[in-house]
Amino acid sequence: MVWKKHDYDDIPGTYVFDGERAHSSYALNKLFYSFNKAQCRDEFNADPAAYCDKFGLNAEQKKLVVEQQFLNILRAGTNIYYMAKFCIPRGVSVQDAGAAFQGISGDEFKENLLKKREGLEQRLEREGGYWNG
Amino acid sequence: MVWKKHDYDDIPGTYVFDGERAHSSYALNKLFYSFNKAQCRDEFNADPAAYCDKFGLNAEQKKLVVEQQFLNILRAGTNIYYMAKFCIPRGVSVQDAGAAFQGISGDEFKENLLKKREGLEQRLEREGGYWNG
Amino acid sequence: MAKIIGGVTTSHIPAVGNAISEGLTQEHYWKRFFDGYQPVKDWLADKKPDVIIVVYNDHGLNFFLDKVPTFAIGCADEYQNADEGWGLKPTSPFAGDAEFSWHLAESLINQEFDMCTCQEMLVDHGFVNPMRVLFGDHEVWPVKTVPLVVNTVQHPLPSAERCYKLGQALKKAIESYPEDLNVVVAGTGGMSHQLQGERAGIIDVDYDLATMESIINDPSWFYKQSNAEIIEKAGTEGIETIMWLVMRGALVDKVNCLHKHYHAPISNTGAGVLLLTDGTD
Amino acid sequence: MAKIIGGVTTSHIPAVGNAISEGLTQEHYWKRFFDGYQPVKDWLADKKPDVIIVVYNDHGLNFFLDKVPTFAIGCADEYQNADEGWGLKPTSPFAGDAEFSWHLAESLINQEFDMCTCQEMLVDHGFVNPMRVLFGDHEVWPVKTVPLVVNTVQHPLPSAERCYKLGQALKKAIESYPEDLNVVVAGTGGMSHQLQGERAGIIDVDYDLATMESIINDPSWFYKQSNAEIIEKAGTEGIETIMWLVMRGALVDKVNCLHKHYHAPISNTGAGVLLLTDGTD
Ligand SMILES: [Fe+3]
Ligand SMILES: [Fe+3]
Repeated sequence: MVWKKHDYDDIPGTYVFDGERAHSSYALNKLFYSFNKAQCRDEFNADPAAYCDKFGLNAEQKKLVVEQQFLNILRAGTNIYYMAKFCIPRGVSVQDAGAAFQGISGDEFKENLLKKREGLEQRLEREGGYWNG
Repeated sequence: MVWKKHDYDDIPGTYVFDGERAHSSYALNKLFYSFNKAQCRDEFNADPAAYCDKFGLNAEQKKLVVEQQFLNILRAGTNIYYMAKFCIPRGVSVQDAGAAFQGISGDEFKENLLKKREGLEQRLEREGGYWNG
Repeated sequence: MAKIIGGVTTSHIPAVGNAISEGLTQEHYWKRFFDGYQPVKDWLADKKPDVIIVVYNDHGLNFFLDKVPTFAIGCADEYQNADEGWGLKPTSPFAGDAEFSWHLAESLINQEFDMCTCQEMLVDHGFVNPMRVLFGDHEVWPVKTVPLVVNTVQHPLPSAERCYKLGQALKKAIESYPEDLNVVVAGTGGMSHQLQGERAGIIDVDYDLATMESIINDPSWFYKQSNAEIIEKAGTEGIETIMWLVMRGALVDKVNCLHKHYHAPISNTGAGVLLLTDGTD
Repeated sequence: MAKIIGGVTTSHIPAVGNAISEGLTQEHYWKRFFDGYQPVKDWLADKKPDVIIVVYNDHGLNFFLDKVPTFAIGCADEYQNADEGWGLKPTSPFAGDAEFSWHLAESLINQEFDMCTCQEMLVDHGFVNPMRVLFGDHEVWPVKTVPLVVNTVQHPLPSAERCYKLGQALKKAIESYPEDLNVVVAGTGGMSHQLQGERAGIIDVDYDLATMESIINDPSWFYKQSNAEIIEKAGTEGIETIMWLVMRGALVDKVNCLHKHYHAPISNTGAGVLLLTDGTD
């Protein structure tokens, strides 16, 4: 029983969805994957706890899902693409989820993204060859 | 629209399950694959024609399945492993299906197989190094 | 014989599809991003390719974690889009070319690429949004398609260099098909972005522009990087950009860049558009 | 470090499982076939390997034709057997070693084998019958398992040589695992048989014995053949024997053959059993 270390383990604030994480969160991801189907979403909404049991979630995982603790669900190792099938229909965007890791709002998160494009047109002008509006 | 020719096309009496065959028999194989589940077997048995429609079989394919024309089902390009899920529970072994291609009985087919081992122990004795009973 | 008439790159993020569906493409936030596609749309409308091979990753629609192929190829006559869990209306289905797909699969497997063949395949936003942004919306799409799926979700992923080599093998596969088909290869996804962790919100314009220049003129700069190095720069989801290398590997060494467009941010990402040909046009 | 203590080959046909379940192993038809396994069973009982990697093909239980990976590897803590459509009672589940499997998957993908990773996987008779014939029946199996699935059903298949190279990469993967594990690799399937077509009923003793000698002493004789050449000799289902090359590639060049057993016919097939080690025992 040896989970291998990886180069990417040392990148701060970054969780790579590898075998170790996928292994621990398999039941959670499987539950979220089922939400591709409307009938599964309805079945979950009718009785979230029972639906968690059906997918074999442990007590801790079940609590996170029933209480919709989106950030902690991500911390439990789930994949963001699978989580999105749970949080987006509940009004929590992927950007909101990303923002939560930094303790800021979704709007602040979006502003930070916009800041990264400041001076983009001038920059591309200097680079040359770019279509530039 | 070009199905590629293959070296194996020239081997007589031999049908390799390649893209061309799999493409034409996809719906048939999918129906047989469903028989892994007991509830699907039951559903088929209750109304074979309706079950064929559910899997999108064309009229010809449907006729073959409803009439249990095992040999023609194989000739229609299905894979023997998928067909086995249909014919074995109906008392037709894979050996019977193989025999049907030659117009002989399953028992004759088995006898032919036994003939191929005649003198096996002596042969292995000559080769040397074999466990030999 | 089939031939590759060009390669394109494009983002495939969900927000692009939403913006099209909601008629927002000329709104301030989106206008520059979408306007930058017009020359590629015009080129495609002019060239009318027979087939587009769309290189993308599935985000949990057709593939779940029970079966994650490194490389998968659609081998069907038709591909359906479907609800990814957000209740969006699927697009009309996409025509495939099963014979061509099977030829590609066989050639790739013979060249020691261990493909997963898919005779039935749901295509998600990673495939659909490139089609919508490159061709506009259609009841009957004006081109046949081959979905080519690269795992960029469940690590270990193929290396950037393996993706480039897949492209090189794909070129041989395409060019050995006896029918006269004009083929475009689209590399989708990226560019820099990270959706989760305290480092969420990465957009690295420098790295993105360097990647675009590399894709045009010197793909080895990009493909010599390890996945950990790319993730460190481009983010955990920015790693998707390795799929551009499949497109690039399928082109000639020296390409002609007909169009180059970069915009950021689109949703969480840097977005790059390239139109590359073999330089004979 | 993990090390490979031996390689075995075995048939995996359904009839073998049926004979065990029905208590027929000492009946005339079966006795010689089963008795020939005893030295391998004794060796395994003595060596008590920690893990067995079972190389087999799925026959339509875990994989359908919508997704056929060339090479797939189980990455789970447990693998369930299930009804294949004949109503047979499944065996008790098999323990996996997810950490070891993920290490193998990563090493193989880094060595440019485009694996499909499977975190949930039903194992069919191709896996179960080798386990039963090598270890006997158990409520709790005495060894952990890694299912390694090779597509031998939906052509195009990997070449025999690609299978051998996979074995060579598997050896490196195993030997780079830091935990002290004793590993056995089992190549299953074959030998000559053809289930359908007017040529059904092939058993080619000459070819089978030549294949066994090749696997022991000169695998290149076998792996230099194209799949069409192997099918011509061994039959459409006899092509399964290419999976033995995965096992063989994982061993040293010069092996010690501790046991060699051939029997025919079993159901439709020639059946070969080998026990190979690295010659230091
Ligand atoms: Fe994406
Ligand atoms: Fe088999």
